[in-house]
Amino acid sequence: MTSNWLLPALLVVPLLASVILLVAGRRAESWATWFGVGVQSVGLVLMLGVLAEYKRNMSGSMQLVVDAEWVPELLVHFRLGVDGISLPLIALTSLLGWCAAVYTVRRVPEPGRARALVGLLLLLQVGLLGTFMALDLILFFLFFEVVLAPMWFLIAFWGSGERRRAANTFILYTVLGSVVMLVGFLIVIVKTGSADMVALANGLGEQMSGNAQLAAALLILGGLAVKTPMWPFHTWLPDAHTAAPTVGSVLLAGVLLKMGTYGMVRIVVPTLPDAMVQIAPYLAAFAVIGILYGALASYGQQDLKRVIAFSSVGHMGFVLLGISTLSVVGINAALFGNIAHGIITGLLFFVVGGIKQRTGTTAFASLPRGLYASAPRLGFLLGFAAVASLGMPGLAGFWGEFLSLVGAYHPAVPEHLFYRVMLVLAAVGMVLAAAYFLRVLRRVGQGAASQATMDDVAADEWLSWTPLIALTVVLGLAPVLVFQVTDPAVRMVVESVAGALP
Amino acid sequence: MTIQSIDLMVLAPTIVVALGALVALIAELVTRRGQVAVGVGLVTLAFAVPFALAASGEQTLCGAVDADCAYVVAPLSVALQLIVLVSTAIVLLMASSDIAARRVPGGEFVFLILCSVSGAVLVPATNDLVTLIVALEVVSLPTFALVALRRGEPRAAEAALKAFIFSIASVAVSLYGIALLYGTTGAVSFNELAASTQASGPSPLATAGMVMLLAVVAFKIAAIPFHAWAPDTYQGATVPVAAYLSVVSKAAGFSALLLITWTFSAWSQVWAPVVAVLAGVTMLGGNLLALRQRLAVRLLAWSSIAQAGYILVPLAAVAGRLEWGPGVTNAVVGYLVAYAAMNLGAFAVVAVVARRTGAVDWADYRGLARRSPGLAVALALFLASLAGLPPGLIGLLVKVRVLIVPVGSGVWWLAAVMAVATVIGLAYYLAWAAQLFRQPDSEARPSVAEPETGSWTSIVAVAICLALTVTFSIAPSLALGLVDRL
Amino acid sequence: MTAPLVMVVLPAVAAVVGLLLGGMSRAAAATIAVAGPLAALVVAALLAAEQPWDAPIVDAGFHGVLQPFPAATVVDGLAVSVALMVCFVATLVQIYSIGYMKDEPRYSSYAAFISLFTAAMLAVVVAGDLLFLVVGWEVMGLCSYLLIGQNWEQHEARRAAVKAFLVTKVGDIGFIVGVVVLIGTTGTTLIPNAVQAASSDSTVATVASGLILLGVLGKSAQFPLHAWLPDAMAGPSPVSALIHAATMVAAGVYVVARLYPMFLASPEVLTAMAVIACITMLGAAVIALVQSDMKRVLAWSTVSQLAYMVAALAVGSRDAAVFHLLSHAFFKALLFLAAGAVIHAVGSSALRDTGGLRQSMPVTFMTMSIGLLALVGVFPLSGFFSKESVLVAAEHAAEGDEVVAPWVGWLVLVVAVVTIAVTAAYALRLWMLTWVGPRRGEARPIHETPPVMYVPLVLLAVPTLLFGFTALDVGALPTWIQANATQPLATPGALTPGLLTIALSVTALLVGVGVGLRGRWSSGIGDGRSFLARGLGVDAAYDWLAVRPLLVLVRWVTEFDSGVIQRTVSGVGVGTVASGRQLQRTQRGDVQRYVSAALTALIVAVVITLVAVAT
Amino acid sequence: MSDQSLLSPTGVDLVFALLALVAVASALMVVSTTQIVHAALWLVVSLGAVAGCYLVLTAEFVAWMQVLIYLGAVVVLLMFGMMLTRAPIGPSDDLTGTNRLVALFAAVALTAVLGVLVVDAFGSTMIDVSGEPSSASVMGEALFRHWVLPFEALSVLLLSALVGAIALSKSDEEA
Amino acid sequence: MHLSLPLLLSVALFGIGVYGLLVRRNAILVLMSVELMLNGVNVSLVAFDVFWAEALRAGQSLAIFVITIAAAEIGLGLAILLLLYRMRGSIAVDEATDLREDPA
Repeated sequence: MTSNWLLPALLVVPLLASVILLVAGRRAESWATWFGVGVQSVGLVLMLGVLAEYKRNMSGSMQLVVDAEWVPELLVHFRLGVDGISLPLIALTSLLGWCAAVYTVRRVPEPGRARALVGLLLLLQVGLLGTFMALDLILFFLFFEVVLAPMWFLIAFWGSGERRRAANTFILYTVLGSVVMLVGFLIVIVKTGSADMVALANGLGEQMSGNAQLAAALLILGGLAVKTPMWPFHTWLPDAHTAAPTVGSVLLAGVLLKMGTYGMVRIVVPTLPDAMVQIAPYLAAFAVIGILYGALASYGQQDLKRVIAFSSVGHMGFVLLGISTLSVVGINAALFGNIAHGIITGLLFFVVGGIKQRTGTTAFASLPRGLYASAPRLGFLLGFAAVASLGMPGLAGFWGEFLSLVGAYHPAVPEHLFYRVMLVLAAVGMVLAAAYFLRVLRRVGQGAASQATMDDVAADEWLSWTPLIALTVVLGLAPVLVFQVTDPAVRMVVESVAGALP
Repeated sequence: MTIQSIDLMVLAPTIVVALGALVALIAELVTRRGQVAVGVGLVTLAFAVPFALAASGEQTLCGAVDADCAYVVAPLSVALQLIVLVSTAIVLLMASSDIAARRVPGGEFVFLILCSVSGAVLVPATNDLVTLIVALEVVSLPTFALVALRRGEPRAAEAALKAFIFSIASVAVSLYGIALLYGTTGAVSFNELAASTQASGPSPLATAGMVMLLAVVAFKIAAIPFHAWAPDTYQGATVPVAAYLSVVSKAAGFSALLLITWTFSAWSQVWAPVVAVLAGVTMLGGNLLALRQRLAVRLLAWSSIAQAGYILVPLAAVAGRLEWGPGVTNAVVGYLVAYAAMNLGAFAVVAVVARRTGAVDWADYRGLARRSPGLAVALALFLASLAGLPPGLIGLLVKVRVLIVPVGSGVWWLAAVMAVATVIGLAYYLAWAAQLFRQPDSEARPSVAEPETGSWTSIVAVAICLALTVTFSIAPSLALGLVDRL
Repeated sequence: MTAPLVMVVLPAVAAVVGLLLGGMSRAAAATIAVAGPLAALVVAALLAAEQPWDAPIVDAGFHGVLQPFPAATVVDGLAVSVALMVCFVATLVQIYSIGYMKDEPRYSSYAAFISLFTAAMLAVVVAGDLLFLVVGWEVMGLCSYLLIGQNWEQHEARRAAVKAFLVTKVGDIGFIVGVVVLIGTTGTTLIPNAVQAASSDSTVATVASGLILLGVLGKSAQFPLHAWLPDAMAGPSPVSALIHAATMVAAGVYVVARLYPMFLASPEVLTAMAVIACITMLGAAVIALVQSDMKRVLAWSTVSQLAYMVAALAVGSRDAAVFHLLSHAFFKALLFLAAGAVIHAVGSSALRDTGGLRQSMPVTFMTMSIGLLALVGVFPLSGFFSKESVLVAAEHAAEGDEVVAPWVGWLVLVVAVVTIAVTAAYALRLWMLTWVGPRRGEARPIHETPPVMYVPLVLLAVPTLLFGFTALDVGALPTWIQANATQPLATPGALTPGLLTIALSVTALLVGVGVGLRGRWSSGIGDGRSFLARGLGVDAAYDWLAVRPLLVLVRWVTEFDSGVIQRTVSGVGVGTVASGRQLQRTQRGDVQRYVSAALTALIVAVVITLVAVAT
Repeated sequence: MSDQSLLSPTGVDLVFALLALVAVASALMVVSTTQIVHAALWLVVSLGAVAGCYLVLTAEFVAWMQVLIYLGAVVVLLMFGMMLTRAPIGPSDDLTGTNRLVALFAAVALTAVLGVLVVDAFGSTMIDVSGEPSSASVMGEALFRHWVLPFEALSVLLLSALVGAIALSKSDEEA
Repeated sequence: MHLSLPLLLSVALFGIGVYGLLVRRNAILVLMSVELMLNGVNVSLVAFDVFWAEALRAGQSLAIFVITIAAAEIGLGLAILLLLYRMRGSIAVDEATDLREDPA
């Protein structure tokens, strides 16, 4: 095929751009942000190219595959491809990257240094896109790690509050997770002699013995669980969010967390189905604990960003619940939940960032009341995003959660009764989610305005947020836009599990 | 009395280096210019490289007939020789500035370092315990003089003394080990020893000898608990010498370890657990102690202790279901290659910075990205590589390569320790990297010295390391597959 | 796009436009606001005129859960009749609001939310797909939150809005899980198919309808999830009229009606419904008797009247329930709007501030009187007929003609009749305190409301007066309601009053009026703090059973998170650094100690290796 | 060689044991005396006794090397070192550091472990010391026939030690 | 003669050397102790050489090398400790602790 250059180009363009910024020196400070927008726009165009070349009717199989031997000593191939599971995430990444770039043009967080900021964002983009494209375990791991340093810099240098501590916790915790994951990968590679994710998914992985599968699956899941983050491995997230600059939070919540759940669907479920069937109920239990815990903890937080961070724990709990069902509906729901959470929480963090920029704080104790009055449009967007996040039907947040429940009613694993209990508890979690978001709105949005007026949403903010707002509504009304892409691929994944079921 | 017939071409790298040492010493005496000695040294090393590469397949000093010959080159030894030669060249470039500034006497410096290198080139090709231990001494002894050769640093003598005492103690222990092994097997040549070990299991006395033999290796690679000299000595020595100790001297140590473990591979139940514990303790301890270091060189010292722990891991994994073989050696050599590039790079940057500003403390690196963006970016890359974090891809990949060995052989605890150690390590590398990019202190101390003549050679050293690290990151096979390519 | 969908989309578009163009002129906003529901009304009318319809289900062709937007719709008598009512009331509410919210700065968002609300309700009404139903159901909950909290500067409004949302959400746990069960067991999301499949299996029917009933209790404000509704009076009066008469509370009843075959397959659930309805019916009426606020009287009255509908459903008569739903929608909307007019004029909704307004507000007086008469059930107003139909249904059940046990029928019958007496009493009390007697409260000139407000009252009074007669034509309304139904239910004719029930209700009514006339109501107004006035302590129960335990949980979790999980993680970090510091103490600079340590370790290694190799 | 018990000493054994006793006793004095100069003298005694042992063991060449290099060079060097560092002539109390217990433990443990192992392995092994002593010519042949490489390497070592020592001793004067 | 006799001598010398190495404060005494250790090694080497009596004479050859190494080490060692003496005015090994960890 002639369009195979698209995926490498998606990686190379931001990489080259960040190198250009690196060597450009101080004179780049003035044009760096615009350069960033340009590069991200090119990325978006390339992404559209991928979407155009992508054959929806073949969503179950890898497309636009690139394969070149890279490090034969480690069996590493530079192998990229896209299918129904990864395409939505790649698109989401490109989009959020663009939004962040646009947002950055006029809003470089303290202490400036736009060149470095944009360069890091572009590098981050490389890692994120690469993770979703990689079809080789080691390559996946490498891209997984590429993300860390830029995010660490973002938090440690452009963050606020206890940013260093938060950045260090973030990177050390997640690196611990990814090293654990790596050990799992190495078990798979050693036992099967292959790092090819497609071959592994198509039956090679199943040839491993039961114990090896279980060990590998536990390790890989453990590593991915930190990234997701799954309760009780979530501690790094609230701190990181609280400290991170707006674009950092947006990308962290919007895309970074998805690498964990994506890895589960992409690697663990199809490669290690026997183990996955054994682990699934425990995963479900952790997921539901996460849902309830995230909601309760959110309610108890005294900082807007921490509330949203804990809400992410809850939302990712729904995604995990969907995965743990190992059913077509459940995994589709999980993938949809990934996208929806990315869009909505991205938007939430943008809005909260806007609030922070205007008021200088996100702590309830010092936030002025009455945002609805002082900045009605900003207030509206906060309300909109919160409502979308609490799972309002008709907006994107609903489908992932609801269909996770549907999936949990008929899990592919035999523990039906257990899953139904989990289902009810998860539904309780949905109500709790409403409670803490209403608390936020009541505290921040409503009430007599203690500050007469505030700058309302500016044009550049509208520009960078509108795609997210629009997608929240569009995907809420037509979830099929995602499902038609994910479903065939999910069916392939579930098929590989089917053989492992008792 | 017939003198042993020898194939001098095979021995050429060692001879070239040893002769070069003399030439350098004389050249400095004649010209009274230290830089000339450096030039001679560089030329010597450049000459030695093609000689080293010329050896194809397995060759012995005595012609192919004598398997017990004292000197045998194989691709593995060539790879190790290359590491030594190239690394030394980079060290010389770094030292050139010191010599130009007359901080160290040029002729003696180059002479001593080349003497040491001639030993280091010899070590991987030795074929019996006698030659091995002598060669190791040739590596060590000049380095103590090098450490002490630092004018205007009152602690240099102390630094040298510590290394010296530690060294002779461990050499004595190893010699005793050799004596015991010789006494129990009647052999010193590796082939005979290997045959003897395959024929019978280890007797208690041989077991003791085996473990004691490892002492000198543990000292050379500064594995815990034979490490304690390293931080003190590195700190007291000039930066290039510290770099030499941490890379070339270590490479010699690992060469010896590879030979020993190969020879005694049938007795892996004796040495593998010891090496495994050594590896685990070294990784953890090195990283833990590095956590709170605030002096650049000292931090790098602890870091290189920890790195040595990683390099031990593949050999340690022979404790599990694994035979000694290319799967192990390639991992070790691959890591050594990458380690040489990134560690020398870090030292080179430290050397440049120390020379420009007199900075030794961490705090002095604050805002380096402002003052010298190139250096800062290079150091950040080296640190990332040492930490195993992209963009230091090669550092990450060699760690993966190393980690795969215990995973494959089922030594789980070692894999777990390595995982934890890597995370701890990340903390201090990152913390240092963060310093580089922070805003300079408002009350920044005035730079002590202006750029000096000759400091460009250190910059060249940085550039070479940077180029190597980047190249390896793009084409990791160059490092990981080095042995297979020779 | 099909007609039912258009009906949903039109007000939704009006809402979106209203929100997007938030800064437009008031007139434009009002135009858009009225245009939305009005257009929907036209569509509904056209649809009604088309009867008989082709297919009951307008299907998008997808039945799985991963479909495009699940927009299958039903077109049958039930849907179209309720839709007509909703559009009619919504249009009038929008018109009324133009006057009522004249000084409201956030009028355009207010009107947009009302439009969105209408759209959501219409979605529930025409939904032929469970997912579509869920969407409408939940969006309605959201809109009620937004509208109740319209005056979010006031603490009361904020509290009430959150309470309304959360209490109904609690019910929605059941609703959502019920829908999941329904989808999960039947494998389809199409309502008729799912209902048919579920009703053939009594276990599934019981589980699913029991769970969905929870949602219904929340939305329709039935015991014990009713407490949000009286508080919701913090919203503007037109909102009360819309939410608490025609739409949201009706949605619960409507959904049961929509899924009725499934409920019929589970007598247990019906019995539970009946008991709940009886408790709610009488309890709410009694509470209404002691309220000191005009709107709260009406709110409790709504709770009580909704219980009639639920009771009708419980005793097997969907048609009676729908009949009462429609007639109640008219007269209750009328009452709320009239109350709004009074508040508009008086400036307060407290009964202590009203009295003797008869002369100053003649139109409001007349229309509100008609509404109250209908509420009480005076012949020939619509309330009489619809309430009679409920009694008749209960009588049927008592005779053992329905799926529920006869005692259930008796229970409903007795309680309903008693409630009629109480209803008469509180209605009379409200009427007297508002219109008769001396004027209380601050002296200010009282004027009739402008036409834009009283015309809707008049328009609502018409169906209040006349709608009941549809029941006289034997079978007309039931036939209409059941037209095109996928599963025909009761025999036509059941909605006509019976002799026994007329006798009972008239007696009860007279008793009630008697009590009402003898009461010395004006003395006790204003304390409103008795146990009864506080709604029988349900709020306290919520507080003790749900809110406090939850807050305790929140505290536990928060403390656990910072005290255990976070501390563990940071403890590991601190411990690591500390152990590094401890290890530093081994490095004191004395080379002899260094070598000692190394050699000691070596000896230990030798010994251990010897032991290990030997064994 | 016939296996004989340790407790049935031969004449050679007795000679060797006497020499060994002298060597060990004077070695003990080396590490325990309070006078530095005495230590050097005791070292001479000890090394001389060891040289005697070599002779008993028929290692003639090694014995001569021992005498030449150790007694002739090393001890003299050490004496010079003492002079240059102004070592006190009389007894001094601070020659032994605070590390005594650990040192004692390490030394005793090492000696015990190795001693037990040695006796365990070779307790009843006899060696033949009646043969031709390995004279300079024998050793020279071995060295130059087979050990050329380490021999040459040693020359590098000696040279570097020499140059290093010179460089160190002049290093500060030039600075 | 008994092989164990020279071996025990070797062990004893080595052990005594270790003790001196670890305990002697004066650097010259430390060097002397090292000589004792190396002599211990050499006694073993020579004894084993006699025991095996192989053609290469590896044991005695190594013993000679060890003697040479010892000489070189002493030479350089003295140079270092003289330097130390010039710098610090003392050659007490346990006082040379300027380079150390500083646990704050």
